[in-house]
Amino acid sequence: MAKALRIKFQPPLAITLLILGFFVFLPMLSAFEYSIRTPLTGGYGWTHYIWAVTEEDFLHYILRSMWLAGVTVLITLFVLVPTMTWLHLSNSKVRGLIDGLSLLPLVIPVVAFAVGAQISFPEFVQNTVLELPFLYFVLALPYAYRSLDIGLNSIPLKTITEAARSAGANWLRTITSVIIPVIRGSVMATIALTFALSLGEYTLTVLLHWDTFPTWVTYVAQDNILGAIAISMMSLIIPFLILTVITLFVPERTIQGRK
Amino acid sequence: MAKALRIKFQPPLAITLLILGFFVFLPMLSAFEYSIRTPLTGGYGWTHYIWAVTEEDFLHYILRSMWLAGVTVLITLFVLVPTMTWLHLSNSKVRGLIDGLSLLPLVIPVVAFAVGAQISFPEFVQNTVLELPFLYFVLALPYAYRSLDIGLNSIPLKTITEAARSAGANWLRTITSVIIPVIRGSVMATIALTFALSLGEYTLTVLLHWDTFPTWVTYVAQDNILGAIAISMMSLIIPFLILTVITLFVPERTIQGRK
Amino acid sequence: MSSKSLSLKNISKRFGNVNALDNFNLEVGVGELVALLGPSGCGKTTALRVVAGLEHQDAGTVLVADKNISDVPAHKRNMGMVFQAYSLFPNLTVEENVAFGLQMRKVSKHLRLKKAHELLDLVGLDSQSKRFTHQLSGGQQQRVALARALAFEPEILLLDEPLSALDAQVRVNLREEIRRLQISLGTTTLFVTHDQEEAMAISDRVGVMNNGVLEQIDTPDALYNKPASSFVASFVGTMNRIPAHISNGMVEIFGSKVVALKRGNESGKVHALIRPESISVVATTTQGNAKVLTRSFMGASSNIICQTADGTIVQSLMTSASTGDLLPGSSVQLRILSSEVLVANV
Amino acid sequence: MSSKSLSLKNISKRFGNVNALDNFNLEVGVGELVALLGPSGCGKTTALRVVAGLEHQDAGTVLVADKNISDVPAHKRNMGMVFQAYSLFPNLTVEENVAFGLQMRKVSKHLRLKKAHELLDLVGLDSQSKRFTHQLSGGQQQRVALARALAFEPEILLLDEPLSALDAQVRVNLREEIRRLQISLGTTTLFVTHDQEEAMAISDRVGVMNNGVLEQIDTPDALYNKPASSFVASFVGTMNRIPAHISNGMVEIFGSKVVALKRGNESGKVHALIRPESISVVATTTQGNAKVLTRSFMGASSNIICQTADGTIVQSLMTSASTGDLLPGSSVQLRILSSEVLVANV
Repeated sequence: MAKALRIKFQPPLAITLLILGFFVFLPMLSAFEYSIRTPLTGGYGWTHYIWAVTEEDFLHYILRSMWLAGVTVLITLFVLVPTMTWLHLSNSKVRGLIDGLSLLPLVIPVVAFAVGAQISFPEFVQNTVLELPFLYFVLALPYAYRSLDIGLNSIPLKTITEAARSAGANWLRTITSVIIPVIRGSVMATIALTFALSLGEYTLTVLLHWDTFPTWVTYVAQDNILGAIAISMMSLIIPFLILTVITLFVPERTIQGRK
Repeated sequence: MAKALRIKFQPPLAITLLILGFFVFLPMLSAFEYSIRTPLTGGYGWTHYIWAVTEEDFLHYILRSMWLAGVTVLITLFVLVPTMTWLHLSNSKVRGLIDGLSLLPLVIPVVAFAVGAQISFPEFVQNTVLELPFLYFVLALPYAYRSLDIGLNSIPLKTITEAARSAGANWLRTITSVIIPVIRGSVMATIALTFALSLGEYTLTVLLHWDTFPTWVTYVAQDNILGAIAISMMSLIIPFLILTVITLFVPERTIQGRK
Repeated sequence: MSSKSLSLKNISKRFGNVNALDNFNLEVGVGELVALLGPSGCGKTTALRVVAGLEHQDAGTVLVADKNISDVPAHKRNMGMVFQAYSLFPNLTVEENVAFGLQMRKVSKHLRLKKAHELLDLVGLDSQSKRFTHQLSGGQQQRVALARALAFEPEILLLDEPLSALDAQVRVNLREEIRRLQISLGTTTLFVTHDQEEAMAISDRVGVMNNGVLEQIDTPDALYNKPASSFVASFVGTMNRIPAHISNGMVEIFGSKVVALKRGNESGKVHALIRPESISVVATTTQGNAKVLTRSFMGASSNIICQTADGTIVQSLMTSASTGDLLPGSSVQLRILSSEVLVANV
Repeated sequence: MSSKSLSLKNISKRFGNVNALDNFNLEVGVGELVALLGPSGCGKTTALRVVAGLEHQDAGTVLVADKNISDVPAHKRNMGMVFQAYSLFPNLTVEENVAFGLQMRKVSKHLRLKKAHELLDLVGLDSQSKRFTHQLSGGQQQRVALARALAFEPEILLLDEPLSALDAQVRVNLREEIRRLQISLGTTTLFVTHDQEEAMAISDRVGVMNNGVLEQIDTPDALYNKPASSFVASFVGTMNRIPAHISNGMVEIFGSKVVALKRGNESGKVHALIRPESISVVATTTQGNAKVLTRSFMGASSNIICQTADGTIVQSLMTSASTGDLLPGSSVQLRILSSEVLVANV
């Protein structure tokens, strides 16, 4: 049944857009406007932005945060995709348990988590910055897990897996050539969520005495709040590009297509 | 087809539990163990816990954070449930857009967001602590939205709504007596996520110069790290109770029940 | 009972560029079961949804017992509706589902549960009343949906392909049950389906729809034996379309000349429309006029699919006893059993 | 073609406390189409999945052309499988889906697309080869699934209720098409279904299963006319079960005495098993022995459901021409048309 294509005025939609506008876009635009003010001349200018990009730490920290985020994404995919595929296929009783456990990082205060890590992790783990991606993976777990769960629930996973196997695909090829492409949207969302969270993580990083992009921005903000806003604005471009990617690869709805 | 009930040893499951164990439980337990040490006598004791509960600020701040979190939950449900029901029923083109917009708060740096809010919000909004629940709502939006989305996608919403209406239910009753009970699991998850996030929010609160439970804990931690851990541990009980509630009302899978 | 007559007058409804209903008219008498039959997209579901108030027509009026209800919202129309599937409320038990409509009408708990049990008894599910709906089979779920739709004594019962998600056997049983219940309660019923066998089996009258208009509405026998158009002839029951040539009002089929029943200005090359039961297949040792492709055993009768020398596929329905020697690949002689055939333009 | 024979020897498989297969044996000859038919939970799907290697039996061996393949993993078994529904890869086009098996076998792109088009042509979908699967109807999707299963020239074709999610009309057309294709390619085929009409219509032999064992395996005609047990008699085709009394090898039904065909030690009160086509219904002006409940028009024939004075529901199948005066509620005389009936214990 075709639906009218015209977008009519709809109260619930208007409310949502209004709330988003007031609480999201308005602050964003104000912050941007504020960051390009030049109080001396009374007009606008790119002073703070030029300062930020010429600051050599900018590139150093953003690159560092990006490769840490990249490693987190890889850990997340390598651990979660096969495990969750297995959990969904097995129909095992433990799935409910794991579903619940995956929410744990959401309710654990980061302070307790950081102190605990400092006490309990062996020296060689704490000596390398690679400790961070594993901890970021845990922090992102609730979101990454949910997002993959949506994807795996929205497809007839068992039938598709069995179809691939009976057509001659082994387990590795079934996962790489069939399952991942089929839940592409979910996988992209997982990548974006994990990457964005890792890129922006502040509290845990500071408590464990590491320096990344967000800690550097906070450090800059102490002396130069306008410079910090300019840096934040520019760093926004990166997750924004990722967001665009997600929106292009919109998650599949159920394949059956209910009426 | 029945499945064997025995839980066999399964490598993917073992890996997941191992990683969760090492990165979640080990830090948690260590932090707890650390907080009950009594360095003077060399044994264990509840000193810091007793200190925390006798501290009168403890109750003050935790109650304040809880009612703010409660208001955030109410705002979230009142805004999202009808809006998202409408979006799902209408099959409107804007749904994809709103899906994307709902992810925005995830990628906006909280610094920029806080500064922008300070600049752009009218005085009367900034003068009341009720500004926080609205901002928490925005921060929780990506998770609350996803969680309700799962619920609404997992049921034949259109048919159920039409069945309710043709049986004599008006829109209000359709939402309150049919839709919310049917996606109970999703609603509970949304409540838990929003509540936990609001209860733990630190950065935005500090930047807007409000005091809540997390800012107080951080303040305490400056002088008395063991006291702060003890407080965190106790505050954990609250979200943990909520988590138990979610797990009891496990989200419904698809009603059709694929084979 | 509170059953009423239903009439739709000059209903039109467009979705974007598609005319779902085009000046559509329909009358359903008190206690009558009328089916709307047609391919998907023919507008039959739209017609039903307009009656239910779930879609609003662009033009035209809906009358129940001569009262115009065009502007009454869905939840005040007092019509029981059964959906394709999965319309039960999964958070309620079977009896609570059935009592839902009465609860919305503020009937007391005692009375509505009493009524629910009465209806569950009618559909043979009283023993399941405390269960949740996901514990029931598809057929049982649709029985509960039927009980729910009837519990508040609706003026009209609307059935929107209620059987299409069910297995063949359950489908046949449930349709018989729906019909028995409908006859005994006397509820005026509008039944939408794309399955001609289903429509023919349980309806008083069947309306065949195509592109938003009613092509023909008549009793099942009349539709089958006197189709008003080539579309109806092909859509209702199985129909062979065999290329033939018409001359002097006669067509030659499988070597016999038979009278052509013309609908319009059919002439020259035409298709002869012949029911499978009007064609006999006999094995020959000599060169026949066709070859058997498959033989399907259907119990009392068997379905033989043959291919003639010119490639036409011909289907025949015969008693199983007479088809024992018709193996795939064997040479056969086709014959036409009727003395008149409908023809249609190629 | 590379078609092979299949045999299952003494297969057992338990799930928890349920014996899905209990010392199960089956032989399928080269090029034969055998259907496994039974109610849900009878073990038929488990048998098919054991053959596919998707389930591993607890005991017994699976032989393909006398080679033991019990321990070969699923992806190396070279069996084409068609699932109930939704098994196509939604990220691939139609031709890529069909070519998938060949891609896994490292066939060059050119050759595998050529083969894919060959098969799409056979199932009449070559024009759709560049589309994505969600753009196809349910019937088209199952045709693509069939093409995909046949593209790598499997030794055995396994069909797991491939038609059950389809509409009635499409189901009938597609089953005929599967049979025609299977005959022309000569592929050994195991077909699992719970729909007896489907099994009977296209199989060389049908195995009726119950509780993990094969109750009877035989041609459709033999199953229908000489059922080995009361279970088979009731499961295959429609069967009236009419209470009767047996004495001296005769039972009295509707006033006539007929010979009782006994299977075991039936005696005293029994059920007479009578096919609908063996019962005639005639309208009477005087007091008949039954009343008409519903009459379903089915085209050439009509189905009459009656209720006798003692409450037994009796179904009769007659030519539509002879049922014109059998309206619901009218008084009728039932008669049995056969001189022998099967009987079963009550």
